[in-house]
Amino acid sequence: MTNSMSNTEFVTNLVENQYKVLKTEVLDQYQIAFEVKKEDVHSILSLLKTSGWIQLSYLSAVDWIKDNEFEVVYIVFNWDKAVHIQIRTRLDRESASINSVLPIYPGCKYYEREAHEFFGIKFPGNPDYEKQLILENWDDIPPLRKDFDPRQYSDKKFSHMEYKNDFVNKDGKVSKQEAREKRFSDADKLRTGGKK
Amino acid sequence: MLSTKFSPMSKEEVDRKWWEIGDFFRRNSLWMLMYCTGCCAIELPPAMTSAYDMERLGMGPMATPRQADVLLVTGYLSLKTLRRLIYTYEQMSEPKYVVGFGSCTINGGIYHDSHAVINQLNKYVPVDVFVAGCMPNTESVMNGFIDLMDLIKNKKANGWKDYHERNDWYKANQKAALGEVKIHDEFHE
Amino acid sequence: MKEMKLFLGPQHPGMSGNASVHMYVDGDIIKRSYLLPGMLHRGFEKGMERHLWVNNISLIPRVCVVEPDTNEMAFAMAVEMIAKLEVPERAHYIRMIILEFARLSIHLMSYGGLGGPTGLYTLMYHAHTDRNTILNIFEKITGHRVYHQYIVPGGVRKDLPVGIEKDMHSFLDDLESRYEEYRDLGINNLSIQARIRDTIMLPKEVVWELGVTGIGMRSAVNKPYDLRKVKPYARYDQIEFDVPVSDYSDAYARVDCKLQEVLQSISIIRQCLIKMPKGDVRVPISKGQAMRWTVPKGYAYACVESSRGEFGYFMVSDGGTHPYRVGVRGASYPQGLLGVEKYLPGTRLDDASLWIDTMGVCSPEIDR
Amino acid sequence: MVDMLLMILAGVGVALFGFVLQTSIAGVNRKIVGRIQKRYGPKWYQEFLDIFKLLSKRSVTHGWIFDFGVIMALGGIIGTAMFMPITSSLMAFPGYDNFFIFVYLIAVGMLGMAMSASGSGNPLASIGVMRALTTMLAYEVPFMIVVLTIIKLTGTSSLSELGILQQAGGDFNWFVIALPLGGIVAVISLMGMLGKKPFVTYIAPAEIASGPMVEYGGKQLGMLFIMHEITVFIEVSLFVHLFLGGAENILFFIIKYFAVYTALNIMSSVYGRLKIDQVVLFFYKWPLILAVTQAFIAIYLGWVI
Repeated sequence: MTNSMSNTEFVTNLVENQYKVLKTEVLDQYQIAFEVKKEDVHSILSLLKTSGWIQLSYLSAVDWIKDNEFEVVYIVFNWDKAVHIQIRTRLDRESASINSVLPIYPGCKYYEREAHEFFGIKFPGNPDYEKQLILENWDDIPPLRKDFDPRQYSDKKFSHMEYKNDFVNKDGKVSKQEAREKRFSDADKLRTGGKK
Repeated sequence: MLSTKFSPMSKEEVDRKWWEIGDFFRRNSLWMLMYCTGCCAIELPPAMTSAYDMERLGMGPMATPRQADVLLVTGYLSLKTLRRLIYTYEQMSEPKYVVGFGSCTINGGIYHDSHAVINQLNKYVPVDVFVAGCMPNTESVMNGFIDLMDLIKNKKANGWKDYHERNDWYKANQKAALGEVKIHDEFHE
Repeated sequence: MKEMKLFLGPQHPGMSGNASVHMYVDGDIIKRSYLLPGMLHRGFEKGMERHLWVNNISLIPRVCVVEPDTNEMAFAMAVEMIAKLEVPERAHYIRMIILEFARLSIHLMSYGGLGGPTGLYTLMYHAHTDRNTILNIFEKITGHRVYHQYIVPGGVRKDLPVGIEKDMHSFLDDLESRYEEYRDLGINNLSIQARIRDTIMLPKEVVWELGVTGIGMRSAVNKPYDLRKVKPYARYDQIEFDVPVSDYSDAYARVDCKLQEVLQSISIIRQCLIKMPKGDVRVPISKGQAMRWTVPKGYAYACVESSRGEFGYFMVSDGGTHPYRVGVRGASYPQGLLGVEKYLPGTRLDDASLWIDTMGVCSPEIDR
Repeated sequence: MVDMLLMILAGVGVALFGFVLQTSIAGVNRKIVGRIQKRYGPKWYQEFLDIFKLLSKRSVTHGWIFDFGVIMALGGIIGTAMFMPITSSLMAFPGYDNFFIFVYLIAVGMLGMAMSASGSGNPLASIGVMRALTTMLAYEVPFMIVVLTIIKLTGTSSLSELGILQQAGGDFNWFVIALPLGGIVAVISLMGMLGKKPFVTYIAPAEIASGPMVEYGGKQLGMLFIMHEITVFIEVSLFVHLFLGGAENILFFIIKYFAVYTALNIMSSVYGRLKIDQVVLFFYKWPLILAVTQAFIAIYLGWVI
């Protein structure tokens, strides 16, 4: 246990001594997160790669629509010093673009392509990042953005099954379902303070 | 007492008799095309292997669409798959049947509000039998096949005829959902 | 001769799952190849943002069809990490039993799947017969055959039924007694060895470049890089087991490691059944309605060792009733997409489906 | 003239007999293999159902070569089967049951199939045909050497005479025992001929989606199935007549036929499929060496058991 604690300390020292870190979070003994500036991402990642974090586990993005920002997340892993490191950086939502990490981690090729497809973040340096990978003939905004509503899109494009109302309300009482829905909407109103 | 006198049958009657004989063979030898469009395909191996042994009923897997009789649509269909599914369906030689597995082919199931998954399969290709469930367990899969055999016996499995008669309707639905049915080759063009 | 374009999939007997390998072949040799994913895209990550935390439990097993339990485990671990839930001791052991049974089931399935590309259907039938027994055990424990929704944040859904240990022991004894028979039928069979020896290599130098994990990596680098050892979750640190490794990463080495892992899993389940304490199996996740359960703000990346490698969930919560963002790291993402593109060229047409099978490429987790 | 007609009729009868026999035995074999695979297996007449079902379906065409090739294949094979003796005395064309007739005529059927498959325009079909022809080249050479050894030893190439010669020597005086190395080669080659694993590279469903048959469906596939059954009948009968001492009566023929086919099927059910280059290398290595050794031993040293 002491050994792995020193692992996270080792990482913290390694990164914080050389770069300005906006925020450090130690999630548990096997995981640590750094929030850094966009300019530092590549040099931190190459530093980590030379210190043994040779595997890029995951690369994706989060859409913080209220801050009008995208957050790009790189997760790297070292098999000898078992620590997952999250490197997070924020990009402007309107002109989201960050240089590809392809020269450092060749495995990022398809992760970046997917991030472009689902968020619209540009990755200059990755040769094929603009091609579609998962979707085909997509005709709307990138689907994982928060302002995209899949229900609306689905209603527009695909017909839904229509069920017939083949029952009658005999004694004229309010049906249980309607009552329940009313109760739910009342509860929602209470919870959100009448908004939406 | 049956009359032994020869009475010529009309052409329709002869056709009907031949069709009935054909139906007997068709329902006892259903070759499936397993297109693993979704997760329900995982319950097919138990149905094929020793637990339920589908081959008792004369069913077996086939390699290509041309050789097969039954198209098994095993689960949800994303738009990308639907394009390929229509190609596959149209390649099969008639009479052909379609079995839709899982709730996803009936009304979208758990993915009813997804941006990538269609909701109703029978708008795009005619479906003869639906097997409900998420996922349907092996007993219901086998039951679905037996239902299909009954339908063939009662001449009710007419999806492929419907596809001829209402081809415009199906094509219009396909176009509305897909935009374009043709598949463009991503790595070639 | 001119290059010819061939497709392996999406509808193809050699392709396990709904994906397509586009191959440009010259004679029998593959010159270039690409994987076309996306046929199974359901918008999972979007769908999870639209479901409540509790509702997501029923959605996540469907990410990877063949091995749903690792999904549940990774999801539960990520939520527990953010919400700081303490899982009861007994639940840890039950989780390990479920996970190891899932590993047995998928290893049997993929070992039987070796019979598909090589034409040895007898192996396939035998392996699926045993897998069906595992599914029956699952049905007894969880009520479902394939999607169990059993491992939930805070523990497991309910305790093991009474007397299930007997079923488990009888199955494990049966499988262990026929282990040698499986080897003789499969990888000791000369005609199978001719297909999988010295072919479809994943060179040692490039494993890190791809990011391949799991058996594909361990069979190349000869080190026990298993998340269960390196970064123990549940109670894997209190169980004794070996991690089979190899330094010659041909298809044979991969299948061999897979079979040895079957023995290890059997031993892990037996140890769990002995060491399992009595007690609760779940902590209540919320006071009051579970539907209104909110998870505090935070980020987490939780990963478990699936049969194909590191399977991870990246999760962001903004303190609401829904997850803010869930990202899924499919375990076979690297070997499926990059591996097919870089290391399949040069092999023969016959090897393509063996790559898909021995590397364990699982298309639903690539597409999501 | 009437004689000729009757003989042709008898020949068609032989082909029909072969079809019915082989199809039933194939059905029984599917059950046997099913038991090996821990399942119940289909009905014994399932193969008939399959074939008639295919004939009852509608089919698409890919040009006239595609259709003509199928008919040529079926006609060629029926033509070949007409010459096949059932027992050593029962045959449609007495005196025309020379071994080389079968070698030549069977090529017509194979050629028709190759032509038709290439005519479908599917690249997988062309690969399948190429593989089938390569495999044929591989297994024919050792098999021919063994058969030529027998012909050299006995001085006749007529199947019925070969059968009578073996029966004359007493019980179990069969060439498969008299020439043990040659017998092994013949069994291996027969596996290649029948398209049994591990040599079935050309119908590999997981690689090239059933190869030559990839574009066939409905009636054409049904005809190819009939053709396949009759081809198997010809090849197994050749083996029975050449190596297993022919047959005194029709019952012996059926028993020997069943034994050979079932044994091969059981063997092949525990093998995987080799790659095409491995198949060719294999046949040019061990069976060829064994066949040449056998020829040398039998002809120059005169050691025949």
